[in-house]
Amino acid sequence: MGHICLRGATKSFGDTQVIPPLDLEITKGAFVVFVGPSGCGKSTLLRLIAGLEDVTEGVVEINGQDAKHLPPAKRGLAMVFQSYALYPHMSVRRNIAFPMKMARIPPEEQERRIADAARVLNLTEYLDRRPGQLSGGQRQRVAIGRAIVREPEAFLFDEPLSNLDAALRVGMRIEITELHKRLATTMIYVTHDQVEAMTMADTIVVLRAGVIEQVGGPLELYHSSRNLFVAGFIGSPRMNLIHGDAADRFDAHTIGIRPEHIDIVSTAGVWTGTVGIAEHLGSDTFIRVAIKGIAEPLTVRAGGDANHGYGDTIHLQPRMDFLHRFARDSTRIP
Amino acid sequence: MGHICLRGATKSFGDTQVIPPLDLEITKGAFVVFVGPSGCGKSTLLRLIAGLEDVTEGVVEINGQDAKHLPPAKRGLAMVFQSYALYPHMSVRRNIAFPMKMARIPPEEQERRIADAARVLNLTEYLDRRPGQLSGGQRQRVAIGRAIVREPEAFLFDEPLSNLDAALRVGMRIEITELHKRLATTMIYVTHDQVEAMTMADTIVVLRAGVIEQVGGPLELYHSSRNLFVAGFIGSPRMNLIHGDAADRFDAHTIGIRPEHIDIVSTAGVWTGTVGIAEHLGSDTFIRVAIKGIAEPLTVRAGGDANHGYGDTIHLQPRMDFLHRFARDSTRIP
Amino acid sequence: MVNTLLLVGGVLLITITGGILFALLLDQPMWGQGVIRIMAIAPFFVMPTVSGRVWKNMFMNPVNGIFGHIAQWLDVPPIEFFSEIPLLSIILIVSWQWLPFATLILLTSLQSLDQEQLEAAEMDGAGSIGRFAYVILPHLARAITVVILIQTIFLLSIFAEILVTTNGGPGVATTNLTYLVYVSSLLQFDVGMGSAGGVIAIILANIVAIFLMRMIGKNLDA
Amino acid sequence: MVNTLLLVGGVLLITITGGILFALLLDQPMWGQGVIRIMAIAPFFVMPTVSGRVWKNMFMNPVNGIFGHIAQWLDVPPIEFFSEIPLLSIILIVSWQWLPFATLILLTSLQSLDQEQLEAAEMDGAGSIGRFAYVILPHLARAITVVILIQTIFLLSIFAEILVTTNGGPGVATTNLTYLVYVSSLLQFDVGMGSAGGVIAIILANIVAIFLMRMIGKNLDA
Repeated sequence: MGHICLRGATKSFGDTQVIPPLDLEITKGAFVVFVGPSGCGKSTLLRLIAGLEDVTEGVVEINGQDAKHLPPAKRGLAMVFQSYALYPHMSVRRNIAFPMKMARIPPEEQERRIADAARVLNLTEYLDRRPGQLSGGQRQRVAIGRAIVREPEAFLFDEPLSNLDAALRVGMRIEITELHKRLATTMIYVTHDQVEAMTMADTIVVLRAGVIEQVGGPLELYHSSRNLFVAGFIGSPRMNLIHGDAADRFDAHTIGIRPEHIDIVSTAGVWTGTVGIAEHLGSDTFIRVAIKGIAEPLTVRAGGDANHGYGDTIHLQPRMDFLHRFARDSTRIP
Repeated sequence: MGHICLRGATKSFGDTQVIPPLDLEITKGAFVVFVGPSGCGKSTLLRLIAGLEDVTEGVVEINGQDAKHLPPAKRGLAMVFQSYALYPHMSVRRNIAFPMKMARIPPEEQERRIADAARVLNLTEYLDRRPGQLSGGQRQRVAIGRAIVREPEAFLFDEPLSNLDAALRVGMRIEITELHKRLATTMIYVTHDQVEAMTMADTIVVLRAGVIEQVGGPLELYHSSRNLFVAGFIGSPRMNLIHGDAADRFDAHTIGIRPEHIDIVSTAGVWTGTVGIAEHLGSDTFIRVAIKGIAEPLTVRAGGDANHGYGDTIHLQPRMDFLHRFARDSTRIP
Repeated sequence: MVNTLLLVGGVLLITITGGILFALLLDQPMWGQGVIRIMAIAPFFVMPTVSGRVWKNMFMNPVNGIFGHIAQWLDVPPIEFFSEIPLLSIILIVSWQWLPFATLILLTSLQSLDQEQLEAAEMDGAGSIGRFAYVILPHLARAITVVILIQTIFLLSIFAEILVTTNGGPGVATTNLTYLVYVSSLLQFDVGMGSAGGVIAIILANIVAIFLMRMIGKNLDA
Repeated sequence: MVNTLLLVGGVLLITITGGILFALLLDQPMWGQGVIRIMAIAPFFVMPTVSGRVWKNMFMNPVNGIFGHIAQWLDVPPIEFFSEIPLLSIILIVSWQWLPFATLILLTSLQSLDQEQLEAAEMDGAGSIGRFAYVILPHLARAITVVILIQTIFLLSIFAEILVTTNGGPGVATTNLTYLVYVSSLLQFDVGMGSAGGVIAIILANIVAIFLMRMIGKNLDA
């Protein structure tokens, strides 16, 4: 139930190979997030699993069965689209009922499931409205409701929060995570936002140009990024990446240190630099420090009460345990 | 130069008063951010200053002069619009030159200023392209370039970053801040994003329904929010707000405590609760803790290595110095 | 009046059904899409006079017309279209003229349909008929209304020409297109009745026009 | 041919200039906007026959027409429009018919103009003429091209009617609208020449149609 497996799956559009051969196993009940910059093939991968695109070569297995000749509706998967893809001329109730109507589920059972879904998603009072009369967050919930009532083997989410504003996004993120805890159904979630990936996933799959760069838990990716791409992609603000002499000192082509792993010390640390712009968030302060011999200014996270003036000289000490070293071919040096 | 002052300024559209009488003084060289939820009148306020809307009553003074009868072009202000508002049929060069052409500045001087602006904004190689051929970030820079060449008394920014993606936004934020440091010109910046407000502003003006809720520096707003609205709006994740018995104990109608000001302690603290969803960001972990007698679960910020299991019981201790107390009318109790 | 309703109704039925079919067909990705679309719209730009003549001589002429040849080949007596089934002939010709217009409007509407809705319906288990009935048709509803209104206005003005010229006399029932377009308009120079008929036609057309404008207005709001 | 070019050129000039003026006017917020817009579009739905008659009898009749009355009132000898300045009369009537179409297309285009661009130009110091020349006109360029192409096709089909019927004979130079619409179409039944003329007209119209479709295609891409 809800076990999905790709073996040597590839996808080409015409002559362009969007996804080179790719193996991936998604275990039952997992919350897997596909993350990567736009154009990395994450949505295509999701659509291969959904059956909205056919694999060019290789196999997609769902619960151990080759899904090659299964149409999307027979795969037992439910998808939540980025645009919500609600039917604008139907009421919320009829939108949610639509997949059940197609599956010829008896009306009483339909009613029961709609009532359940509406209660869970706080939609009960909106059931008779049209999607056009709802806010973005409510439409999102209707789309999730339409997915839930099918009682699928797995949920597929295609950047479901990207059309919501920042505050709502945090709320919906938690709602989806809680939904996963309650239903314990496999969920595959596509996003370009590494914060969503980190906060929601059991397992993150980082993609670039159709190739899996790393698969792992959020903290695994954060602490031992396999290469420069993953290191730069995961974490906010971005990891400071330092090339040249400063890196040579650590026997590496490039070293990386996250803003939260640099301490400001009173006496001479590893680096000495000049304070640039400081971003005061209240909870933290992010200070940009220009250092001689390092091209880009480093970003340093200090406490919310940090009070270094523009142009001051400060000393920085990276925490050595959290220093990342990368070789010339951009892979991690263990 | 660049000193802007509103006295009893109001704005009505038909019978609806969008901005009740409002006083505000913006000193020369300041970076002032108007922030508030959508529909709070922040853009209208900016347009009143720009002269794109006329004040219904009251006075807008620029450099001590009543600007009532000054058309927008004569106010010496330059505006950067949310949609960039570039002229699509003109090349980047002609876009930037347009205000100077209108002001009949000699061509050599135009060339010089265009070259300067293009160098500062990294646009030199794009000068002969059309806006349609540029990325979002580049268009944003062209819009800023068009504002810079006018050498205005003050810059007005109307949510300039809201059409950019998350990663670009952080970069442009810093570029604008650095521009302000270099030019030392008054800047007025409108946004709905409190992170932008906190990181960029010298002075933040928090608006709700056309009314100024609080004016102050970022840390002033963060540490001593004047009322519940400001407290909830500033800071991310949101401040935990607690009503009822738990608040009564502190002689307040509502107490507020930010996620970063709650410590997890090993022995009984002020509150005891059950761990809910934990969001692992690597740098930090945000844990939702359900507590008996408190309606909403509290959000607690723990270290990146926090490892509390779902359903565990933990003890919480708020830092008393950072506890916010609010009266029944939602104002701060000092 | 009955003739007019039959004419308008028949043409609407044919153009909308045909228009949806063609629009669906043209919406498929295919080779030489642009050329085919131009060919589909071309008849709309062929002038009524010319088209009447072409139909009369090339297709429906019992001796030399294509249908005549087909009938001969099938050994069936050829049909004297304009004298035996005049109204149907007119309906066919007018439909042929308006079909591209309907197709174009419906095609534009079809292209504005969110593909994710179709995919969602596919995931939800709707077959191609289900997708057509539940997603495509409701989406086209507004475009169909626009087509109906615009066509009604123009078809009414055909009616108006009859009214202005032959004043709805007994000749209408057997009127064929040649007679209608080339002859009838100039045999009767009854200016008074003609003007009165013209005014009625203007009023009728404008009532429909008001509905049309409201529709467009709503469309712009949404 | 010269007449045709004069006709097409004159009508285009009048409709586009007038269309831009009306579109700018109608784009202003005002009371009863909807009603005024409907009235502006109404003439487009008035049938050519009717409009020819209305113009002939109501406006341009030297004795009873409105222009005749105005001339009388001004004590100027009334102009025999259709016999003295036939081409100009036709241009005026056709322009009057097409003006609403041009207005509507240009108005739609105008409404899609980003208001912030206008405001930016205002902040940049452009007066109303500057804003029109540098922002509005370039924005309308595409819509103007579409109007020109569509009108050319339809105006050419007026030309085609002349060609099909009078075969471009010596009568064209002095043709007036009544003659053109009511009489000329049936005096000469030269089927061969008529068909040849019709084919040429179709080809001409379709060449323009191809440009039009390309334009629309580009428009959809952008």
